[in-house]
Amino acid sequence: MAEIYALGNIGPSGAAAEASLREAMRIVEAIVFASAEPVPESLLAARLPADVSVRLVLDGLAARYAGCGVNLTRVGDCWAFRTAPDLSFLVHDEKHEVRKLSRAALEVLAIIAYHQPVTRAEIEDIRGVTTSKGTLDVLLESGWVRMRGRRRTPGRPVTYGTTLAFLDHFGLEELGDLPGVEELKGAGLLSPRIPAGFTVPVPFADDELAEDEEPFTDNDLEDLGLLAPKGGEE
Amino acid sequence: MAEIYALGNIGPSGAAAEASLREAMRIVEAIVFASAEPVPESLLAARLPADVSVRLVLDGLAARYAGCGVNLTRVGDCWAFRTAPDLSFLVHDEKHEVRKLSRAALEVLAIIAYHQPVTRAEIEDIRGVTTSKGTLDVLLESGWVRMRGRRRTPGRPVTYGTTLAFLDHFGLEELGDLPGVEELKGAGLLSPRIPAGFTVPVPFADDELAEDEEPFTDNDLEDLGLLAPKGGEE
Amino acid sequence: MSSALDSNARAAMEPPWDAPVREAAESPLHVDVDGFEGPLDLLLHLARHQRVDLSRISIVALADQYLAFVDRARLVRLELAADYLVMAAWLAYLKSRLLIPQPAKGEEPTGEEMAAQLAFRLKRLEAMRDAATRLVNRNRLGRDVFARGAPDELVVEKRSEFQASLYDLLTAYASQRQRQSVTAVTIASRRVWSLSDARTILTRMIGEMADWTALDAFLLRYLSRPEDRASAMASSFAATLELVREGRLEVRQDVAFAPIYMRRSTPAADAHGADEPSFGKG
Repeated sequence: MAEIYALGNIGPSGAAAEASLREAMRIVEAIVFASAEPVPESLLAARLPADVSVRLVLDGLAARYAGCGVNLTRVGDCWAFRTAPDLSFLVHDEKHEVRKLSRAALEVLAIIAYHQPVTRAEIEDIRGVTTSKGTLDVLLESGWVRMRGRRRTPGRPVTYGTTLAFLDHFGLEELGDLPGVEELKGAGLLSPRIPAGFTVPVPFADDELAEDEEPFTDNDLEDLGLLAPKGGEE
Repeated sequence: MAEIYALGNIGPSGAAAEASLREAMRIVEAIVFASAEPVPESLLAARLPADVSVRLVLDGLAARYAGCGVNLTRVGDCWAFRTAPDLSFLVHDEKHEVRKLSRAALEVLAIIAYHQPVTRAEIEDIRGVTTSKGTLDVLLESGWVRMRGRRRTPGRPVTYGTTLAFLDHFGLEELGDLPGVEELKGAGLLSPRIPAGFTVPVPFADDELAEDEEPFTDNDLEDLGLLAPKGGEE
Repeated sequence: MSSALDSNARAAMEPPWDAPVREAAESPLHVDVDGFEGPLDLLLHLARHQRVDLSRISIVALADQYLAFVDRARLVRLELAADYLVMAAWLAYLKSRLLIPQPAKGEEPTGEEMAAQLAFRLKRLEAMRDAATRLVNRNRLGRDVFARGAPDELVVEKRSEFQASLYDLLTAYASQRQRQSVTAVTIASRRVWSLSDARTILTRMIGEMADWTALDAFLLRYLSRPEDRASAMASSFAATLELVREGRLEVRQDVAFAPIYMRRSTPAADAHGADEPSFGKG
């Protein structure tokens, strides 16, 4: 911290004053760093010994940070650390919210993970409530859920499953790593008093289609809006 | 910023290299400073020119901040700025109260930290009691503990481990920094089985206490709360 | 030394306390296990009171103290949890192995080995207690050390637009499945020694039964009131068989009505520490 010598005329006789100034700089640095708001100069002064000039300390700190990636800047009579203007491209100006999944979306996602391949009717059967179209749309948009194919039953309902991005995001190596009943109980997530017949399925982990599934046809894809309708030129 | 010269053998001919290093330090400083969460080293490396060693830059920055009110600290393979521990009395964070863990939860956390990857059955074996419902739940919710995977044994029990947030919260660079971990390992106390060299003295067949032992008295048992203090009937 | 002998001899023959039993039934309980987290915790407290290093502890004295404690509890008709009683049975068995010279058959563990195993467990538990204390006293983020109070969002950070943790996911799943599952559950009145109790406790004790152990005789003495013995024996035996079927335990009985020996089964595949490659980082 060679810069400290530049602050004032501190001769060799002022070693104690220098140490006191250095400590004051550390204190101001930590307080301004940890504060969520710019810190009033008066508040900083109150935290320093009476014989230390807060302005001297702030000037010294500002000088030390002058050429750095972060600067100590004055905002009115307050002080804050700010990213150096020429590096502002590294940070967003305004916060861009990361979207949290709704409770319903989390439930549907979990059911798809455990019960895949699963149809929308089956999801609703498990949850006991109707699943809004929007919930599945959000999950598809998140990239964690995909349409796998169609169930070979009347109506040929679409089956849903999870994606690689799902495993990646949730830190799972494979679907088989999802905890079973015993582990859910053990971790306190399931009541130990759950009925004996309660089971949690072992997820169907195969990328291949299940026996009762069939792949989408081009027509299906068009219907689902996944493929632009073929033009008349064909 | 005299310190920058100490980083490598930068002669006068290396003025360009020096400028490049200085700029790299500013970039890393700005990015890590801007984030409240530890920033992955790989993310920093990706922002630097290919010919700049991110580790050299980080070491230089860490050295520059070493005596300051704010320090650059390593958390696993991530980096973060944190206030200097000795200044804790000055900075208060009313918003984020540190959650108090129960004694049992803390013990389970320590077992997970030192024995990971560890299954619930192994935790219970070490503590000699069933892990109460909610203990693991609280630890998972705190974000300090995670499900790691499954043990390749019958039943494929889920294994638990700690997270990056755990290292960050307890100020550990890596798991090897856990207090006393080397001694415990050396003493065989982190293994599930009794180590080969572990013996207890052969007890005396006549049940006599050793020279440096003393028998329990009723007072001892009262101290332990095992016996209510005797009433006046004696 | 003679006083030590006296007190130990006394402990073996009769309760070393002379408080009248009838009064105890009316007065508040004299024995309190509320502060202890199970038998191992209690043993550790007792061991610490021997004021010696755990590896030099007198296991016999420790066992005596524990057994005296359990007897005392039974005297005042305090219902002790089953695992306290199982530990008592185990310690009584261990003591018999330590004090009665055994023919070197090689099949059964020596008393010394069993004592070392117990000392190891106590030492390991104590080590973890100390570790927890040291951990919690470190400079902690948000208490002693602080992060940037006014963070900016990094442009470079590649985040998925949606955020959820595995914990969120599992909580959502477990709670909604629970909601949907039939909730008409009648909770069976808890016996001291139900089948699931038996199973849990035996499972936890398998680690100690590295070699053939005859526990049943001791279980009988400590497990429950005489009228419950048949059911206690039956459920612990049933639990034993269940564990045998799962390959976690072996049982042996030389002739009819002879003691039943059990030990942890040690298949070659039993690889402690052989984890799947862990997923996720940090």
